[in-house]
Amino acid sequence: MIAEFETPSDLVRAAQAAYNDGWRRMDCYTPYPVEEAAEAIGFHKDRVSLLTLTGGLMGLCAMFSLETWISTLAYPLNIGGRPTYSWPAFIVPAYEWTILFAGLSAAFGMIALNGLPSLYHPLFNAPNFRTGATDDKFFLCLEALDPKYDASGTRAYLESMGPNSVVEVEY
Amino acid sequence: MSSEGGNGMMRKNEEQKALTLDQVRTKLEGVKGKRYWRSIDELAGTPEFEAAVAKEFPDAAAEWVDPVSRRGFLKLMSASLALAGLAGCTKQPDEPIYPYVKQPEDLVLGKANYFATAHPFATGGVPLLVKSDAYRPIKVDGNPDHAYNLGSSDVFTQATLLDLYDPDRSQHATVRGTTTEYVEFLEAYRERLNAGKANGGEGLYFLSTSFTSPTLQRQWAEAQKAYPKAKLVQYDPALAGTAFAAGLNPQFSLDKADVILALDADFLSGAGYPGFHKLTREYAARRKNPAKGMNRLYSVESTPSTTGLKAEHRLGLRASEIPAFAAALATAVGVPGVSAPNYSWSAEQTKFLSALTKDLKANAGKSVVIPGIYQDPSVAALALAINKALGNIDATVSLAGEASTSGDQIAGLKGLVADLNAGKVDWLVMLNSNPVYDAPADLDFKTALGKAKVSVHLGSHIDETGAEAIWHVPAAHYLESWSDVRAYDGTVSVIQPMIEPLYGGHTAHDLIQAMLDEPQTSAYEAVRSTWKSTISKGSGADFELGWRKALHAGWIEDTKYAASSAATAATAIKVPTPSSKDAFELIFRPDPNIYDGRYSNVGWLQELPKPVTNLAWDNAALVSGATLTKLGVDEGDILEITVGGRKVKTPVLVAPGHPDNSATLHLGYGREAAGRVGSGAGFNAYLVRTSDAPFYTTGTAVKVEGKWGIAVTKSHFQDLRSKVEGGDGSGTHSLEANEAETRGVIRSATLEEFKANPGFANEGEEHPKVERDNTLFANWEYKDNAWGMSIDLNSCTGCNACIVGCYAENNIAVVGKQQVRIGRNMQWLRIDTYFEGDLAAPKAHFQPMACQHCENAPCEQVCPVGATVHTPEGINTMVYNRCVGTRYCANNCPYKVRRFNFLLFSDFETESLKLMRNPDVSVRSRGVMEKCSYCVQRISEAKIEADKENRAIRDGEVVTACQQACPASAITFGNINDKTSKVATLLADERTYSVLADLNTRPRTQYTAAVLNPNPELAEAPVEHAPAKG
Amino acid sequence: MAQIFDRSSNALARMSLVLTGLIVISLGVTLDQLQRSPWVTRQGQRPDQPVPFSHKHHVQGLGLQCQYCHTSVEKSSYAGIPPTKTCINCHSQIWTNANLLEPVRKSWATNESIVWTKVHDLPDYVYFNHSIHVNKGLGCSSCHGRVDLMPLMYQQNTLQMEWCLNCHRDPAKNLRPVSQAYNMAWEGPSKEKPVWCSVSDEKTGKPTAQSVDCQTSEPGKVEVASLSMAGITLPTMANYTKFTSQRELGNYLIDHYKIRKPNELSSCEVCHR
Amino acid sequence: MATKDIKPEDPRIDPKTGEFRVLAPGFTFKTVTAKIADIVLTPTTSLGWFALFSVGGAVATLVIVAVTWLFLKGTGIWAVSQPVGWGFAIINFVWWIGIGHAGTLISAILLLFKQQWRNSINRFAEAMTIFAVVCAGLFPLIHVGRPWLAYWLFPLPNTMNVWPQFRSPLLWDVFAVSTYATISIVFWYVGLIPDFGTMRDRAKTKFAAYIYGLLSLGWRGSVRHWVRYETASLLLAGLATPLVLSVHTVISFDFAVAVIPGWHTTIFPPYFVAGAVYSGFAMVLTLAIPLRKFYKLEGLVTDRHMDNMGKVMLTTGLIVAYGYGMEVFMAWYSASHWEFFMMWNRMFGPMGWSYWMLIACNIAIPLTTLWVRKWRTNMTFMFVMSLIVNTGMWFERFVIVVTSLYRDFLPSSWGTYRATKWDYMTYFGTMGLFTALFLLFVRFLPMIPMNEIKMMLPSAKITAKAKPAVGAGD
Repeated sequence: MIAEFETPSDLVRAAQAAYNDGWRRMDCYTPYPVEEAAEAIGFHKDRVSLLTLTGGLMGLCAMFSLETWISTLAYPLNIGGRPTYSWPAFIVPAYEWTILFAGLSAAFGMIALNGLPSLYHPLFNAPNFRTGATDDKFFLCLEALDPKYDASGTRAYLESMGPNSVVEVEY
Repeated sequence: MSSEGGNGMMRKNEEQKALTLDQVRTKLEGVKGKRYWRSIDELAGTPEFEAAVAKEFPDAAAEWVDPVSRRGFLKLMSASLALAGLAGCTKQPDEPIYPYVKQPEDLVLGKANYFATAHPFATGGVPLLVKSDAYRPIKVDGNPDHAYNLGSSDVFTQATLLDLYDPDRSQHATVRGTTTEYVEFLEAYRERLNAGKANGGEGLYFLSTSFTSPTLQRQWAEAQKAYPKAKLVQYDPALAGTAFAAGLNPQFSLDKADVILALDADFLSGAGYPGFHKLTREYAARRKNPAKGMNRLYSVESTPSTTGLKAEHRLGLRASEIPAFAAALATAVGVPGVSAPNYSWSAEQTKFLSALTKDLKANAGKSVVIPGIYQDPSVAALALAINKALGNIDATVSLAGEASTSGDQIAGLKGLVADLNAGKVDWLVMLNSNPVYDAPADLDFKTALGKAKVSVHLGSHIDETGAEAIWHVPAAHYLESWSDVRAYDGTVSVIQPMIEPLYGGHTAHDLIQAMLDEPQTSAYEAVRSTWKSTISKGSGADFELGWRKALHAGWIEDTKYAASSAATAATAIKVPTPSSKDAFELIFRPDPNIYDGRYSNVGWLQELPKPVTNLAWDNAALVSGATLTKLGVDEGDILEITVGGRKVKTPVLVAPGHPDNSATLHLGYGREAAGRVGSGAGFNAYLVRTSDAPFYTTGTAVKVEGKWGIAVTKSHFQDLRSKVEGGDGSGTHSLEANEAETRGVIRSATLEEFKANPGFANEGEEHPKVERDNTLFANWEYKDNAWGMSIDLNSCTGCNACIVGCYAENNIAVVGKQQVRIGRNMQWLRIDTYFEGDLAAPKAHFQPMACQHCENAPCEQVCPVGATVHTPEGINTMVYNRCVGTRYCANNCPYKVRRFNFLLFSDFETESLKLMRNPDVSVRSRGVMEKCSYCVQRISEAKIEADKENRAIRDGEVVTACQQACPASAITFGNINDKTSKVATLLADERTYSVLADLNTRPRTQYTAAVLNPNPELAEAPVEHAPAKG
Repeated sequence: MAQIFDRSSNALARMSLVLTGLIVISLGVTLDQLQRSPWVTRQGQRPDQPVPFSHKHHVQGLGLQCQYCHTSVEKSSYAGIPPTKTCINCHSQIWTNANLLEPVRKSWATNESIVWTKVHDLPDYVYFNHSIHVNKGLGCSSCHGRVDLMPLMYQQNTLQMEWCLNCHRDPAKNLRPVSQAYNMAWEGPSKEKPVWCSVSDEKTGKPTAQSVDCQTSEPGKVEVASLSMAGITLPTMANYTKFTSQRELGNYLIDHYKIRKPNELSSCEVCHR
Repeated sequence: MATKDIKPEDPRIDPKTGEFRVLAPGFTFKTVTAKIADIVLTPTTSLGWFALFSVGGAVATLVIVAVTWLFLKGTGIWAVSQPVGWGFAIINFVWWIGIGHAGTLISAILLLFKQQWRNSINRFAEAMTIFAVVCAGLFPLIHVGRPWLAYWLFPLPNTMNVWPQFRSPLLWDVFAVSTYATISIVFWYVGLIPDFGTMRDRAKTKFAAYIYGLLSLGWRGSVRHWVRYETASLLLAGLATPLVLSVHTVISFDFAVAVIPGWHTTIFPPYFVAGAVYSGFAMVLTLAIPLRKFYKLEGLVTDRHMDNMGKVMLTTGLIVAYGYGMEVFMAWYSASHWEFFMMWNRMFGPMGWSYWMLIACNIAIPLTTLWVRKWRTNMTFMFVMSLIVNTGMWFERFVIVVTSLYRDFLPSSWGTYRATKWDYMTYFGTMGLFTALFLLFVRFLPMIPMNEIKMMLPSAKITAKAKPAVGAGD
């Protein structure tokens, strides 16, 4: 069951209210990030940063140990009289790989945690969703899985929040 | 699998060496591809074709015209295919093995043999020891046991190897241009000879280069008996008209000489001067340890030469002034009956003369005056007289016995031409000579030749003469045939063939022998019979034994000239008066690289930067800066030089120290039928050279339109910087030299300075001594061997022998003029020449510069794939097959000694060149960096032998190619960890310094600073010369 | 507006992402394996030869020594391919008209080489020297395998750089007494088959092989056996050391053959110039 | 900065701040979407686009011809020689990479600094980065002597048991540039995902919807997603910032680590980075000015942007100028003969002209004029200026590479450098390639991030109680 709102403010208030009324299986859909809405439905922390950190560390260790192994163990050579373990020179590639791995884990982590790709989604069945959600409309969705859900009651409940429209979506 | 496909071919050779020579020969003839290239080459040679190309691709045209890169250009498709293959990492093709059918007993495949022989050069034989790999000569070097050259050699000798394998050598006898067989010719020849028996050989003429072979002389003498009326004319363009050719051949020994005067004698720069190897060695020997005193060299010369530039005191005079100067000197030292033409000498010249006279007198008996062979005969006579007056005869000069007496060659040639024009010449047989190209212009030999009923040309190439002659017979190279020759001191060396004639060539011996009773006698038999008596006599020696001994040793005992001080009768010496001061003089000299033109088609020599000028691939009118200004031209402009109505167009180039108002023209260029390399290079100076003035004359020079793209391998600018900018403000010095001195690249002192301060070479902040412990990280330890090299700048005379030796040893590619012009020449070793002081009267420093094998090598650190690394023995080794070609190492090399294969420079097609290559060295392909390796292949060989015998490598067991060739033994190589080794002691010397020491690269190659021994009287600053633009 | 994709597409999309990853990885692995495969290295391939020469027959069957044909193996970088004469020495007597030997007779008659195809073909920029290997205690079979069991010659090992380095970095695992170099069946010492070595006067300038004496039978055993009947036991010769493992023997030979250190042996210029 | 030179009633001025507006008034969510998305979604392509594209494509073919010839013959077709082993290839490489930097700087650094104005230009700035890196990346690959072995620069297991040599700055480049390329693309794509969603939903044809749908990975704007998305892009920005600084630093190491006078100097890293940004912003202007003209985007890419970019150029230009000054000063102050001669030779040697060219284009002209605000907001002026600076920065690299090499330690081995037609073909070819790629981007992707613009609209403000939804923004 989704309700379409005109402005972000309306959405945020509606969401806040619903959350306070004990709804949990709910979500908001907006054309651009609206942090307030996220807070309103009680979504705060995400694990992307953690993933990134681990990724970065992996990159660092991987490259630095590779370099050390190659120049001291795999084929130690006298390069212009330099020591085989020339750590200052090894810093640069290690540094680059730290960033590479971190960056990739950030991006793919985000995508994975968001459960993307999900090319098909029930919401797209809603007649007004795709015209608005990525353009200029703001949606609040109360899901049928929520214990408080019942078709007529929920509709009435949403109506009460002054949306442009309320639509029930086939799951 | 790799782009060293080139060396794929190398490898194949290692098996193909097992090919019988017949097979090799058929290969050489048969190869379709080869014919194809030849024809393309011929086509591409024609002007129409070049014009067409020029229209098509304006800037590629140069490439087409340039013979070497033309080859590369044509190979494009094959190259690209190869590339595709490589990119796809396709597998190597199956390689065939050709084992012998019957393998010679003494042959161990993969191990080289060494044979003694000699190089019969016009100015005397050079005893050789030739390295032969499965009976293919692959390296020519001096005979280390021979007293004359002790293993040293020179550019010509080294290059004869490529001359042997020159793909453009004529491969068939021809008659009127159509291919025929040698026997055909022999038939006709015999017929003529038999016919001639009756009239004593009337109308039978021979024209040859000087007979250096005693056997040939004997054969001719006998032939003359059979055919009294047959005529022999000997003509060597570079020697005709010299006192040397006339038979005057005094022997100088410089080891006892404290004062040396060179009267236009360039005895330090190459085999062009008789006795070069010995003279240079003895000269250098007296300069190796200044503490023990050293000799002093004065030079009076008409064109700047390494001799003059090495000299403590040099006086540049126009060629015609030198006889007068010599006469003045003679009178000054008190030679009786010399009438010096009165001439107004400048203050500087007078000063020089008086100081010189004093010094010579002071060192009577310990001095020597060496006359230039390209001077008026009077100079030689005067020099002899002066030496006699100084009591140098038998001390530093000995008058040798029978020297090569080919009489007055020019008169002979004139006579021949007269007879030709008079129609007296029935048969003219030309032996190894090319008169159509190199005869004096006034004789117009070409037309005269047409008047001979039958003309025969025996030559290695179908050259200008070969094309004109009716018969052409391919000549055998000296490495292909039996003969003999006298060295400078008269010692006879037997010339033995290293390989069967590649193209079935024949020698003068065969043609002369054909006139005798047993015409079939081979050169081998002829040589044996010549020396039978000599070898057999004495302690009843068995001939066969003695003969084998002679072949093995490389010379025949007791054949030295008997020193006969039977002095020449003191005939009144006629001294020509100098030409008027404002007359423009032209000096003709054989080229330092290709001599009289006989080596035009040898790529190594064409690409070799000439001493002093560093000019490659061309000759030029060499003038002084002042003359350049006077003529109103710039370097590279074109002059039209006129001598008595004959004209030639020449590029201009400044030779620092050249006398004003005169120009030097080197002979040997402007060949039309030299081959793919030599044809079309430079201009032909013979066109303005006449029989009456073979070595200098007067003429005029005017600027004409256009530019002549000359390839000079080293930049030379005048230092026009003010003092503030870091210059010296004089405006007359060389920018490079001034920089080189400020940067401590070149360090030198006078004997006094040295005595006062022996450590002069390692002082001041620009010249720090290497502080081994002054380092951020631990020094790398070199435990077993640590290879190092010491180069004595006091000994090096810049004669270039080392460079050509390096070419041969390391399979270095020839890149062609266009590439040299944009700085892509591939020599691993170069001789840096810095002109110190006023460019009008400079002193020069010659610095051989190759990879320095720095212990802290900047190149290695920046190679992303580790293609250049240090070995445990401290060699900076270059792994060609690992190189991807980023060129970062070359950029980061402070010495700029790395060479990159920008294009496919190595020739992977030409069959004959494959036979020449050193099988122990990869032939580098396109896109690979290369550089001096300290001849690592020789080190590895020595190591393996030593390890097999379970011993350390002995000092002197490893000799680098450059060291081997050097006549001055300026280069020493060895293990610096072995404190007793020669190199270690030299590197410990106080005078030893490393170039760019302040970069802390720690070179393994270090230099011994030069010490000069000037005459105090002349020491102070020389007279100012008119500033000139350079 | 309707759906663009149907329900299945989600699963498909994720699957394809995973698959791409897998494909990339497996591609890498395949390539890595390919470069070591016989297809590249030519291991085990038997090229067509003018004469189907059997080393098995000549070595195992007739007991010919390796050097009988490969004459220069101890002297030169190049082991040497026998000239036709070597074949004719015997085959002028036996099998004088076997069809198989026609090429040999032809070569002998026409003085044209028999053109063999190279089996062990190193890249052209590699400079390998047989003599030093043979002289320092590396046996033929270590590189060429059991040639005496090869009816037709083929390449046993990869001959790739990593293979060379494998030994140059640790020669001990392949060294054997020089006297055993041509022993195709040599397996190295073991508990069952120990090896006894002794060093005689080691002075430089003398081939190392001569200063080390190794044997596979216990020195002096004979006497000991014969005398022990009389109840007397003699100590075995003191200066002989007994080796029961390749490692021990290898290290011992490294010392006495003066084998260079691994860093020297794996230095580039050793093989590339 | 004072605004007195512009009348306050000027519509471009935001009365509150007295600054130029970041966005022109009168935009709503809908109009933003329409404005940007429709540029792409219009079925008809303008003739101008085709004209330009075909020109770009034509020029790009030069690269193909030149590189084919190069692979057939070898690097010898270029002017590289002894002693100048590096030429156009490396010069262009550094130049292109430098240009790329502005993109990342705008999208990453300015994001971290919460510079909202960057939102309108970051998308195509990033696109510019990627295409610049593509052009740059071409050069190191083709400039090696044996390109078919270039893969040896990567640490791949092989049968030779040999590995890359990690002390070489060239190898550092490999990692720096490859990382830079990857991260830029990822960052760029992540930024595009929501807009792909929008495009999908506005697409007029099924096919377009399908493609954009795939690319959007089914984005539906859930606020949960948005939160993660925000974190991710913030992190990426945070990573891209040190990355972009490191990349040109590493590239400057190619020179700084070498011993050659004129290369061997510690000032290179900062001066290279500054130079990179300098040229980068110049290139952004070169692109932005025509774009906003053709596509009437003055409302979204306002004079504020021009003004700010002008300021950034001024700043970085001054840093670069300081760098040049420092080089000269050190040449004198270090009392090192090498440095002194190198500087003298750079200025008055045979190739001095190139040095004065760079001084003129990078310092004399821009740093005197960019102070004037009126000129900073004059499009023709800025466009010309951007071209001048790009030329100047190219010459900077020319001076560094060539004039340091052609006369180094040993006077005997001095040489010179004269570019061949193949050098020029390759260089201009990459420009064509760049243009072509960029035009494709403009045609098929939203060149301005809609979601980020929407965030900036006044109507995006969350207010306590409901407000009648009227045209926001004025």
